[in-house]
Amino acid sequence: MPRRTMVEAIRDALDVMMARDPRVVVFGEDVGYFGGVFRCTEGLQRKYGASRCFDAPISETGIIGVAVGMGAYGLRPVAEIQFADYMYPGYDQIVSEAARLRYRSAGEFTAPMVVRMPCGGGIFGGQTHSQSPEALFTHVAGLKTVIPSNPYDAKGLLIAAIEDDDPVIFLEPKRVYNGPFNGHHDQPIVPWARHPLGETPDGHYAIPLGQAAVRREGAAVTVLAYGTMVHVAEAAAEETGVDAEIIDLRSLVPLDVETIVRSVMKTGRCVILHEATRTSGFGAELSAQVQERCFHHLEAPILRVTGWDTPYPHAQEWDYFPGPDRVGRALRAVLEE
Amino acid sequence: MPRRTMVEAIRDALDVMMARDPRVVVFGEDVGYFGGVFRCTEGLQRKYGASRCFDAPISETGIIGVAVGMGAYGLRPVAEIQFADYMYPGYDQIVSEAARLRYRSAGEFTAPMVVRMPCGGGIFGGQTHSQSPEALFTHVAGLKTVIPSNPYDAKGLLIAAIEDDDPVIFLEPKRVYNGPFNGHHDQPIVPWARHPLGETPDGHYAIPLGQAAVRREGAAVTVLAYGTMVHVAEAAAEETGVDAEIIDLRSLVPLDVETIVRSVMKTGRCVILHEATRTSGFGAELSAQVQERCFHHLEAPILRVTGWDTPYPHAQEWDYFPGPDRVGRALRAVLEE
Amino acid sequence: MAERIPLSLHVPEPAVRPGGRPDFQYLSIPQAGAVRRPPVDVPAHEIHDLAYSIIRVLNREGEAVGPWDPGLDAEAVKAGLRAMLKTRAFDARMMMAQRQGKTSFYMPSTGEEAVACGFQTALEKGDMNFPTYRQQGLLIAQDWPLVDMMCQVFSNERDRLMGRQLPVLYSAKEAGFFSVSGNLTTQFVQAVGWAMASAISGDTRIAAAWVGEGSTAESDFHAALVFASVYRPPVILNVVNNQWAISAFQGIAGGESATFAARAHGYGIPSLRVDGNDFLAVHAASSWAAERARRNLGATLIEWVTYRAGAHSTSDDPSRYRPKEESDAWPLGDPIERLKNHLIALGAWSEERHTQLRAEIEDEVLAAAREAEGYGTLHDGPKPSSAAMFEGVYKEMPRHLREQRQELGV
Amino acid sequence: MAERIPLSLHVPEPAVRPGGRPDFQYLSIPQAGAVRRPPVDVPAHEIHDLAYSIIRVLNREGEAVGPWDPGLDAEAVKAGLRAMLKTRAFDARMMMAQRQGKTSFYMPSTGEEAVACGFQTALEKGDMNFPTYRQQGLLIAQDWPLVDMMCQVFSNERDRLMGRQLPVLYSAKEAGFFSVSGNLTTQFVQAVGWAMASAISGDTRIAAAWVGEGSTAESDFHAALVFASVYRPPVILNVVNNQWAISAFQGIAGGESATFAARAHGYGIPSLRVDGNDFLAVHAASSWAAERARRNLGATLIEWVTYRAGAHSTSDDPSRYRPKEESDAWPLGDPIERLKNHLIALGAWSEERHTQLRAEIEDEVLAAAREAEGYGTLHDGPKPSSAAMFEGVYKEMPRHLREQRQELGV
Ligand SMILES: Cc1ncc(C[n+]2csc(CCOP(=O)(O)OP(=O)(O)O)c2C)c(N)n1
Ligand SMILES: Cc1ncc(C[n+]2csc(CCOP(=O)(O)OP(=O)(O)O)c2C)c(N)n1
Ligand SMILES: [Mg+2]
Ligand SMILES: [Mg+2]
Repeated sequence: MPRRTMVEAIRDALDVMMARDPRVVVFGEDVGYFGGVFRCTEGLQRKYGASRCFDAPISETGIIGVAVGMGAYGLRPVAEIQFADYMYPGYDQIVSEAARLRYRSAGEFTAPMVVRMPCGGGIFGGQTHSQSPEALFTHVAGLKTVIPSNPYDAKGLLIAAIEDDDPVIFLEPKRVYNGPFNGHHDQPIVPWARHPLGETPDGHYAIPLGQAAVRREGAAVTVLAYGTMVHVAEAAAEETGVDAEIIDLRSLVPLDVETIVRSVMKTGRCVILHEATRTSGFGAELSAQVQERCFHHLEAPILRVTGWDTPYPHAQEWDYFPGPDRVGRALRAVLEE
Repeated sequence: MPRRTMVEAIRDALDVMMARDPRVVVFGEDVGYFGGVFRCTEGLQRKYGASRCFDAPISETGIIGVAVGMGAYGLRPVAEIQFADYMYPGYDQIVSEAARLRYRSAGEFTAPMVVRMPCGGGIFGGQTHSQSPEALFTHVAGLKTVIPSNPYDAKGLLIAAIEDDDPVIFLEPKRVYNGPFNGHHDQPIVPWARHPLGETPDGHYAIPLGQAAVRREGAAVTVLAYGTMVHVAEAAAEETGVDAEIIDLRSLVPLDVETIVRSVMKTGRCVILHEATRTSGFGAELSAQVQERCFHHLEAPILRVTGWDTPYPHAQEWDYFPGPDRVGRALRAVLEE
Repeated sequence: MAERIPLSLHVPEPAVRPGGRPDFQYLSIPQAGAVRRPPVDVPAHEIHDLAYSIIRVLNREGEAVGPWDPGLDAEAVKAGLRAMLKTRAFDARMMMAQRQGKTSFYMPSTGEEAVACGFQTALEKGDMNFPTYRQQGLLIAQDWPLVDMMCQVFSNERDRLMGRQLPVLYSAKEAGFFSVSGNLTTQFVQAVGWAMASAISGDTRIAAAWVGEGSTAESDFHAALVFASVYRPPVILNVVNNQWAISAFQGIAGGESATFAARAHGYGIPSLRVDGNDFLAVHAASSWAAERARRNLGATLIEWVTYRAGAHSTSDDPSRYRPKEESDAWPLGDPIERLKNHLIALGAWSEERHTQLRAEIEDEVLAAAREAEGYGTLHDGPKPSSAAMFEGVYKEMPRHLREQRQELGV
Repeated sequence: MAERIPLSLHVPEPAVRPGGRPDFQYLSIPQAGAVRRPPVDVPAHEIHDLAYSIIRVLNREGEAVGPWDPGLDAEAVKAGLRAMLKTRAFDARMMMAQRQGKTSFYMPSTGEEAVACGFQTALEKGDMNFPTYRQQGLLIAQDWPLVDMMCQVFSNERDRLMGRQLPVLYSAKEAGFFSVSGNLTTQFVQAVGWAMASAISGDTRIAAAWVGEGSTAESDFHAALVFASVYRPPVILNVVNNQWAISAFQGIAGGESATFAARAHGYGIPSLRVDGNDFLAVHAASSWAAERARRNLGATLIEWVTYRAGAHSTSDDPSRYRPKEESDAWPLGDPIERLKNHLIALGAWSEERHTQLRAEIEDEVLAAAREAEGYGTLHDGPKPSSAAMFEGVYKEMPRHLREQRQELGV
């Protein structure tokens, strides 16, 4: 089966969908001729023409706003926000418009659209190229929020997102674009070409939104993770020898509560990981739900290992990033209870 | 002691601070000559002149953006966003700028400013005059988020917010502007003039940010609430006869963890209330922290009573609003565990 | 270094406040017929002057004059008159209904009826308006059922929006009327996106964006102009300058310094400034812009100069911030009166027929209101279901909403 | 209904792409000295033509000509030349340092040095710039210590920003240099706010806002113009049109349809369009705008026409989207060469002295780099403390951050 990096997998998903469905249009800053600063749209303008893949002015509100209009018309816009850190000027159009259009018009108008945005840290990008704003989307009724951790999922989830009739926020953990970074920044990363999840079938396949994947079975503790943190969790489990069950959520809304609950019922312990700032991060919601649903099965407090409640610093990248050591400590801590 | 409505208390706080500190300037949509759509700034332009209290163009990003510049200059801007539902176009300036200016400039530049915004439901305002976006602020490092539930606190907290050297989001639950609405929409509300917390001393007083208030002592269950929901909690406790300890958080960041933990250690049970949508609401953070800090004292799952994960509807206002019946059911439910 | 004079802040103030004498000197009004009519393919920079004048057709005698006279026949004029009268009567009835507690909120378009009613005549089936809350005239001019609109205002069981939306935030796809948002100006750039989609699809349909002059200050106004300037999609960008944005006069949006029509120039977009109380001018300018759009010549911005004669909404009391007499002193007059006089001047109308038409329309509106009230009002009678609150957040209801619906027990 | 022709989307494309021959025909360049110089209190609408021309002082012979000739003496010109040379040398050294792994990222201003270096000469102590990442010249022109800037670029132990910020996002309050944001255009409206604060306070200081032409599409550009139009604060609104925004040519920001200087017209703000590679023109236009601001006449927008000769940043490879030769073909030339020729024409300079000055400056920059590297580079040597990561989020560290610091154990 062909091996792809996550960038290639995303590009392939766009290619497949543009070929299948003339309603799919792709645009954003630098995405046209140049193919995007992360090269995710390379070649698409040449293949499908400038009116289906084009550069947008540097206006995130404009990009999302016109996507809403296009969706209402009947197209399937896929907009790229160059970094998730830059989505804020478009946040009103996401929250007040895309998310509520179906509801407020009782289904007369809808906003089937995908907003792709590279997110997360680990690239020395400083406070404006490292953010993980997923919780700002999960709080908003009407949005779906998806975040793949590998090329196979990236392609299948992106195709599902484009086919979805609701607006989908599609977060791309850029640190794993080229390989499954596990937080050991001093070690070379394995490229996706040598990782089983780099295998991505050609053509069309979709991974339904709302289904988590169990990346590693275990009996001692459930680890809830997504994006880059899935790989960090795997490293931490391996290095500590803790018999952790690692769940890659893949979709935050809708959330695969069944898989989570089944696992925590089994392990009685839960550690939640994310890169975003802790306070009001998505980990809080996961923690709240796990204790609501599994209270009588819990044998230790649910722990969160997250980014600190500071802006993402530049020089202190590895003090900020919740790497395998911090995760490992948490795994041990919940077992000691 | 003089009695004031919450509107009057807020106006008085602004008046006191404008008189004491020439750096305080007040502006926003309709706040100048007219005195604000909720009348919170009435008379201030006449008293302090148009260059200290003025109308702003309808641009929330402009309002927050110029406030950041004014703060950096050395003024103490107090900006009004007409409804919290309309803050989204200014969200980038809040999150990316006001919240991070001190940090990123290592203290060379700061954004001492207050952004006031009426929030919450209960007024048949539909989806764009009823929102409670507090969690979108609490997730952001560098912001303080405050929400009073009564005139006394509103004045004292607003003065503290204006004196604070960091940016403060000051949420005003508009449903209690004129009286302590407890969710019984079919009953007349007591005006603040007949409520002890309508008593607001003249002149200057400040309530430190980060201190919760225990509104009702109790031994059976801890209720965490803020804004309008404090009054709903009181009604529910009274009507169910549950011996609830009701904590009015007043400030969400910084959070008075001590008071919360002390109470839950005592009661072993906790119910969390807010009007905002449930998923990733501030209740999730409270729930996560309570279980992290009080795990071994908890005798029942922590419950959340919140707005539903839908846009705020118009006709179904009272199905949406988490009123005393729903709160009462939760109080009973945690006791039955 | 030279001694410096202290700086000071300019804070715009309207010419008068309550108690003062209405003063519209800031508005310079050319004679009807005085402004030239360029061909629709004129380059933007050749018509900059049109952003600083006012296109007018109806003169004081009620005659249609000058190059913008669309030459409408009496039947078309009558249809316009009827639409405006109906809009006014509808507004009056709904204002009253709100005062009677039948709904929570209402927003009239009184004094501005010619803008929406006239504009709609330039559109075709399939075109899409992205309106604000003050373009009910677009629906009424198409004879959209009043009962349907009223059921939305009353949030009753027949409300097609299932009680979810604030009154007046209609949605009527079939009528080319996009779901109105409570957030200002978001629709302006969405209209540009819709028009881009039409162009991408090789379609022939055009879009119309709407915004109030106060709301031009919002970000999405700029985004719309930037995208319209870059991609030249088939869209008409309407700015309704009714002089007021709640309590703020147009100077607070920058109207002291330049016209809103002139905003287009920096983007290379042609613009017109038009007497919005002159039904014929509205029809003519709209048709000009629509023709540009249909011929793939791109966007046109139109500033409609009008006056918000009523309150901003039922929550507003304009006498607190402007003289009560201002409305009567508005120099462009009342759009209904002016069109009536034109029809009389054409010899096709009389005061008697006018009175009769008004009565007919009032009856029609009253009957519609009675019918709509029969389906319930906000606090009385049949209601949209509670379960409807959980539906339509997504196409399919996800688990967490099913659980929440169960929790509510509906 | 007439048969309709299918619509189509216009997607702007630059005249050439890699492999093609550079083509700047879209830029019409007047003779140096050809544009009039109005008094500073001219009303905005009387100088609309200045937004469509280009103010230039230096002619092909290196002479300063026309009404905008600021008549700078040789010493002032030399200071400007030195500042530009130093900026260029600084950029070259930091680009190299990044390639050597001493930092993560760098952004040069090569080819645009005259804009920032020339502009700074119009400011006074206490005035405040709100720059982008490409105005390092504002600091260097003030002889701000290169070591200090480099320590920021290296995120080392002497980095005044404690390692928190991406390289080049300097902050230097003392030098009137506002903390640079990684989020585009936010500073543009903040500058307006700062200027409003100065006016509210009866101060005499003025602000300068900076933005790239690509970033004018952002919301805060509009917000800045609206607020500047309404309150008339003392601010200069600089748009640096270096033709490119990463891979997007200026047409993607609307530059095909009108000039960026013209954007000001719709807001009633006077604007100038200026040869940004002509140090004398930069000085003259900046001084004109600063004078307006200081005399409480309000804002001025200036479009600086220049060219981004280098890569967008160390992450960029411009040969993928534009011809390599484009930079040399840029019709407004190189700002350093042009000012050097002027100084030679003045009889105050020679090629030899120039070569010598360059060598001196390169030594100075190299010495600074050595010193800065001694304080550490991103991955090597002394670093800002880990604890610094938790400080300064708030004025006082709240409990939850104290707990988190303990959790990290620092
Ligand atoms: C984003 C946003 N900010 C503020 C408001 C509150 N608001 C509603 S209408 C209005 C005034 C709009 O004035 P204008 O654009 O002139 O339209 P008009 O009401 O005159 O038709 C304001 C400030 C809002 N609805 N949305
Ligand atoms: C809000 C936001 N969106 C996108 C970016 C990514 N970005 C950084 S620089 C840049 C191009 C800016 O071009 P221009 O304004 O012309 O300035 P120049 O780089 O040419 O000086 C982009 C898109 C950003 N930093 N912030
Ligand atoms: Mg208006
Ligand atoms: Mg540029």
